[in-house]
Amino acid sequence: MLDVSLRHKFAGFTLDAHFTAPAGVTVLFGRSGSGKTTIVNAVAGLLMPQTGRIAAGDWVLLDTDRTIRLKPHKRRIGYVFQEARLFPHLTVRQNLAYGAWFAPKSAPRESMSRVVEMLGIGPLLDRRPGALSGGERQRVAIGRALLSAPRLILADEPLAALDEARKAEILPYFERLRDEVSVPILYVSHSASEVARLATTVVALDAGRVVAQGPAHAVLGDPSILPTGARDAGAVLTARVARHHDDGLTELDAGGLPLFLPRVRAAPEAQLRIRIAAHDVILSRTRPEGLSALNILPGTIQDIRAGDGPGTIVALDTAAGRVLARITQRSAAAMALEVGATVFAVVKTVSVASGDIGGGAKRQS
Amino acid sequence: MLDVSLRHKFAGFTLDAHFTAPAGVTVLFGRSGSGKTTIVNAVAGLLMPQTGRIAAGDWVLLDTDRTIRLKPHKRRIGYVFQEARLFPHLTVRQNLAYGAWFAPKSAPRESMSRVVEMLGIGPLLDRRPGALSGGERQRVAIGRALLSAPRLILADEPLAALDEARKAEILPYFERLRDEVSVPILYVSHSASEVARLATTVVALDAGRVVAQGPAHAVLGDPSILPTGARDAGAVLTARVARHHDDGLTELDAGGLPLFLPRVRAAPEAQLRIRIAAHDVILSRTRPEGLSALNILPGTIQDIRAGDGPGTIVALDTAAGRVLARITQRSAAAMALEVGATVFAVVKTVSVASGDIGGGAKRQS
Amino acid sequence: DEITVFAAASMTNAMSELEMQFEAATGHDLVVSLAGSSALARQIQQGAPADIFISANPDWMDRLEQDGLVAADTRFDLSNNAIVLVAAGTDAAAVTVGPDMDLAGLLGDGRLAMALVESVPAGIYGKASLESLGLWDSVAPQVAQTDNVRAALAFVAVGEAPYGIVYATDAVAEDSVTVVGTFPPDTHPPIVYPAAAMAESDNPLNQSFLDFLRGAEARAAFERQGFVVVAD
Amino acid sequence: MTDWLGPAEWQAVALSLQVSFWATLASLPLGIFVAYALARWSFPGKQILNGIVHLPLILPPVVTGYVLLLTLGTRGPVGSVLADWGVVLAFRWTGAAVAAAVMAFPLMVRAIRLSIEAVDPKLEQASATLGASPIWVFLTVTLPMALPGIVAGTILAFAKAMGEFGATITFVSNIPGQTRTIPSAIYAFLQVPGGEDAAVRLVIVSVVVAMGALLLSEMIGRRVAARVGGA
Amino acid sequence: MTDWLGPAEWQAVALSLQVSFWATLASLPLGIFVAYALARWSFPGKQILNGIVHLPLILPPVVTGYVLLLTLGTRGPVGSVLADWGVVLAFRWTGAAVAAAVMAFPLMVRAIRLSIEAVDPKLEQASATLGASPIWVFLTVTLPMALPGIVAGTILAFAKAMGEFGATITFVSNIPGQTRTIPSAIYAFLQVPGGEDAAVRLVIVSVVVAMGALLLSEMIGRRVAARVGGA
Ligand SMILES: Nc1ncnc2c1ncn2[C@@H]1O[C@H](COP(=O)(O)OP(=O)(O)OP(=O)(O)O)[C@@H](O)[C@H]1O
Ligand SMILES: Nc1ncnc2c1ncn2[C@@H]1O[C@H](COP(=O)(O)OP(=O)(O)OP(=O)(O)O)[C@@H](O)[C@H]1O
Ligand code: MOO
Ligand SMILES: [Mg+2]
Ligand SMILES: [Mg+2]
Repeated sequence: MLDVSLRHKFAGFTLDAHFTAPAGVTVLFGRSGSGKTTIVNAVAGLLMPQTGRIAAGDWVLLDTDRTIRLKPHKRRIGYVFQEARLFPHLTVRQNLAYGAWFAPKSAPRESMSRVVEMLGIGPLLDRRPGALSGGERQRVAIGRALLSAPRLILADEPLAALDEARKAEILPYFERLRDEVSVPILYVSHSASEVARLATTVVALDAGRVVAQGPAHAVLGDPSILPTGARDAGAVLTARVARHHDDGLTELDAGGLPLFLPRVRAAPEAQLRIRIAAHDVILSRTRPEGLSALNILPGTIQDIRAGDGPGTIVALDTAAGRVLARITQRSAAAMALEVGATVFAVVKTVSVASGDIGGGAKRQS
Repeated sequence: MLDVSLRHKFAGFTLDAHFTAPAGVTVLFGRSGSGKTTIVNAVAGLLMPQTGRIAAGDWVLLDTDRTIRLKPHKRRIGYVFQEARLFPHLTVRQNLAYGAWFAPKSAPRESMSRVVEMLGIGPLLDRRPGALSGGERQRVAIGRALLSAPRLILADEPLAALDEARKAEILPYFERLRDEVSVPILYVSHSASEVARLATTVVALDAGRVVAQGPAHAVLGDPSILPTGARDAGAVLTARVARHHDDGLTELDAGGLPLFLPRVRAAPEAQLRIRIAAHDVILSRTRPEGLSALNILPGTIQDIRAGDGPGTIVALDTAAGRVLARITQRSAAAMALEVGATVFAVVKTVSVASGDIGGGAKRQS
Repeated sequence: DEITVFAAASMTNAMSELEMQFEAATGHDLVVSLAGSSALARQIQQGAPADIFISANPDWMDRLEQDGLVAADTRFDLSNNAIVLVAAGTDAAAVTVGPDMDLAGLLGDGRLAMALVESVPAGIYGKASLESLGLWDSVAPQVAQTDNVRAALAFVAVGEAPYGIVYATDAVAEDSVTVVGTFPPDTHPPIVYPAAAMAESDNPLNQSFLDFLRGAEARAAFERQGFVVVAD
Repeated sequence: MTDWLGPAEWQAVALSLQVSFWATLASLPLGIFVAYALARWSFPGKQILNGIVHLPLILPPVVTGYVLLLTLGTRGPVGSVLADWGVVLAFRWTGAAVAAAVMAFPLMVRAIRLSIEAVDPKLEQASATLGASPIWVFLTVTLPMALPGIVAGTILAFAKAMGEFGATITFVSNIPGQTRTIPSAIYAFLQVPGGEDAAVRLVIVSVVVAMGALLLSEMIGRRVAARVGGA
Repeated sequence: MTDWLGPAEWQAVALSLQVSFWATLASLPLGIFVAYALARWSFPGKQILNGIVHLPLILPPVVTGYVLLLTLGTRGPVGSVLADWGVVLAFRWTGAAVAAAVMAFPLMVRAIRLSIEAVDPKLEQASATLGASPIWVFLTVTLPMALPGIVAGTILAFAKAMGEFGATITFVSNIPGQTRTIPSAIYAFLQVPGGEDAAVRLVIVSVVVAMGALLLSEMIGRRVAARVGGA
């Protein structure tokens, strides 16, 4: 439970942000220049805000009222910077080992070899950062932070420089950190799918102020408060792994409704969080037949909200939870949708992309 | 028409790439560390490859056989670096104006005010780069390159640090450059939607070698050669703007088939390129009724190719062109799909996200 | 045993001959520190471990005496020297040094190279001579002063200055200058190198070294270097 | 004030300022050029150039002065050529300035070179891609970014020039109003018993001047650094 | 070889190396400390410290030597205290080393300070977030990244120490085997007729030694820079 309350004025920008980051991953979400890096720097102790308080329980990192300002090196933070910041005079291996040096002997540690393998940086270990590509640098930076046995991880767009496949490989690691190591993570991202997958809590920022905060499904489910617009709206559901099928699909049980996903590496009975983007949902008045889509969720319309464009967000109450569909106003009219009506949400199995699957709090792997 | 042929050895990496970049945008696409930045640096003249030739017609930038090695400043290249590289001692305004200084007076120029407005950096003009956020820095870097009146633009993941909304604002500018200014653009990207939207040509790289090159629709349509995997497969179609409807939709004519999109800023009769991601397509054996999806394309199955996971890519021949659908093998079996069968592709209007719409070669705006 | 002598740097050659002779004759070690007389005197004031001081400048020896740093009854004037007028080149015409000498005319718009006329002994003596000959005022604006005699000699040797005033001992060894005249000894205070034992030194060798300095061997050595040894 | 220092001393102070100022200013372009060449180029004889630049630092100043006298004196190989062009250094303040410049040169070059080496070549590359020829890259990127070091090096050289004595007096003697700088005057005072007071007064003047220059350079350096910011 | 230089000259060469080596080595830690303080801290009196460090550069060396004589000499306020502890500098090679160190100190500090200022504070921040206390940040990031400048500054100081003369001879005189360094020996030779040849031989020795040191520093600097690469 990290309480953050900050006020800081730059020449042309004022940060005035207050939020609480519970256990798990708190994603700071907001447009370029909205103050995300500034907040993260304040938590790391690299920026001393004019006034503010940052504390996790009785571990007080900063309290300008009581003039407590913990030095950065006493904060035990693993910070993945927006721009790598590798040590140019050290090899990749030495960069990775750097933080472990300073960590208390008793601190729980990641194994170097595991992190190296996960990040795919084995062949780079003896090089120096000068001879790495942009993405390689960022992967090493992630490894360096993870290996410092931190009490808190700060990650400022750690995956922005990576390709989709690499992202898909590294994201689960952050999930594992969240679920197993229980290190709180403050994560800056522009990407709704990253947010949905990782976030326990989302803090949406705009021009230095918190415009929304809450559980991922609440914030992402409300397009009106999403600073990045309706394109990122979607629902986050919790489901239980029912069984794995031989054809590579995993069947989930979402409040009694079956949901099919490409094989998920999770044991039966595990709880998963999945994201269904609003723009991936098709609605039908009747139960559709002969479609390639495997997932059909019946539900009742709770809310219809027209957006600024030609779109409408329709919120359904299904047995699996609240599901959002982004459809055109034309279709809504043609289908005579109204609150209370029963409709079927058609979700393509594969549209529940793996990037949107996250392990729930109790997931075992 | 830029011919690039390069061979260069680093300690642990060999680049051996040959490709031709026709007019328009050529996207270098490939995983982290595959050699994209190395190629771009060679074109810019910052890396002198051991052997190679780079030429656009009789404008020879490099020819190691004839020992021609044009100096970087003679190449008139607008290079947006992977890491901004703004001049820290100059204000944002001075950074932007820097290249114009050196450009021949006769060179066609962008207007500063237009670029500033497009990039949303008006309020930053009198600041220095030290006081900018990561995304702000990258936007200024884009502006600086655009304003240098270049004969060739190199962009190394220019949008990676930007949020979706900002990306959506800046992408059209690159499109406009491609279409109106007819400056050839070599563009490095990890993002399939950026690729689909911008690319005239795609050059797919893996481990320093070109594994595929060709028009965007061909490369992106073939998941087997996509270095980033099937997740990025999709079809790129060309369509004509038919009319704009009052409810905010634009109707396209794609080979006689109507396609509805959220309002596109393009005059009727304009040619558009649109992307339909394979995972956004649902197949149906019968023409579906009562669905919220407005776009239904009848077609004949050309090809069914099982992927490595539980998925299958089904290629349809429709009047609009080749369309790809990524569905589960289970559905394919259940629906008894086979080559030659007639099926209906259901495409959600809004799933053709604006990020996937691109102006065709003759687009007017 | 060992005895430490602080000697004016212009004695360098003479001292190295004396060193060999003394060591050969007595089997003792002679340690010679060579620097400007002013530096040596100040060091002695600050407690330098000098047993004997040989100054090029009587003023500094006077100063040490006032400070009570000179052992009673050990000071004597060691050797003598002359100052000469040198001209650039090997075949310069001799001039008669006297009140009628047209030094300003000889110089033309050239410079007269001298050691610092207010503070370095050779310069002080040279200025005194010129003054007593009544020539000083006519040449003063053309004097180029240096921090030591050798530097003044160098100006003449390279032809930068047509004339210079230096010690006779310096002039003999320089091939590219000609001694064109010698200043009469009565035009300047006697050029002497006072030597004395230091009050704070209790080195038993002091007296024997001072005696050695006065001896025939030392005298011969000084004369070989061009000094004129002061008669007791 | 005028009582405190006699007119001769004031003359020495003014001359020292003049000599140091011109010594520094005139050697700055060459200093920057040499520093750049040593920092960024590789060419045959680079180490020799580097060595020559450093010689005045290594040699006792008297030796340097003597070498200057032999080469730049009116009869010297270089000096005679200069004399034909009407440039006479011997016994002139200009010669004092040359001596001071030569002695201060290694310090200036070292400082400038280090700060040029610290300029990120990636920024120079960016400048080149934007169309700047090497000379423009240098003028618009390298030079302004190395400015703190250039200022530091210049002031250091100025301070050194203010203190230079051995080479100056050996090369151009000690002529009031022409070549009697503060250090020469101090030296003269220190040679005679009782000259300490006058020497101390001149020491104070030169300390005050040099400290002022240092403070100025710190201020300029800080302002430049602030402009460049944490980027 | 032994014929070429007499035993007394060899003694001077050996002594100069010894004096310069220890002068440089012993002042290095303090030099790094002061350079760091000037580069990264702000504290009252910073400009005064900066000024004091630069004094030996500004003052004629004779004055510096005289000040050393007055303070560190056996009768001086500091020297007498040191003498009580059994540390005698006056007229010993240790004193020569102190004089050389004091004269070389500003050069060392300047070079080190510039290279410390060139270390990107963002890397130091990264180090701190990884748990390194300020001293470890310094040891593991600042110091190694500033290494080229530290090497440069050290060699510069060594070269200066090899050439130092005025302060040395004024402070600790010119005693063979104790304080007669190469420059002092050269001085003595230059004071008398016929000493030029021996002086030239010693000049050659000191040039060779200092050039060797410079070359070494260039090589080390280049190797370090290559290691750090274009990052
Ligand atoms: N100077 C160098 N020495 C050795 N290897 C190098 C050097 N520069 C780059 N490489 C290697 O060359 C490969 C290609 O690098 P490049 O920067 O072109 O990759 P990239 O495709 O741009 O990757 P990214 O998307 O991560 O930026 C990488 O494996 C990198 O480690
Ligand atoms: N030192 C500074 N002086 C003045 N303004 C600053 C300074 N540092 C940051 N800013 C401004 O503060 C705002 C927030 O910056 P911050 O780096 O926190 O943004 P961000 O949300 O991380 O953006 P991005 O996604 O682009 O990295 C920006 O508008 C930026 O220009
Ligand atoms: O060294 Mo002296 O004191 O000029 O003869
Ligand atoms: Mg940021
Ligand atoms: Mg790259």
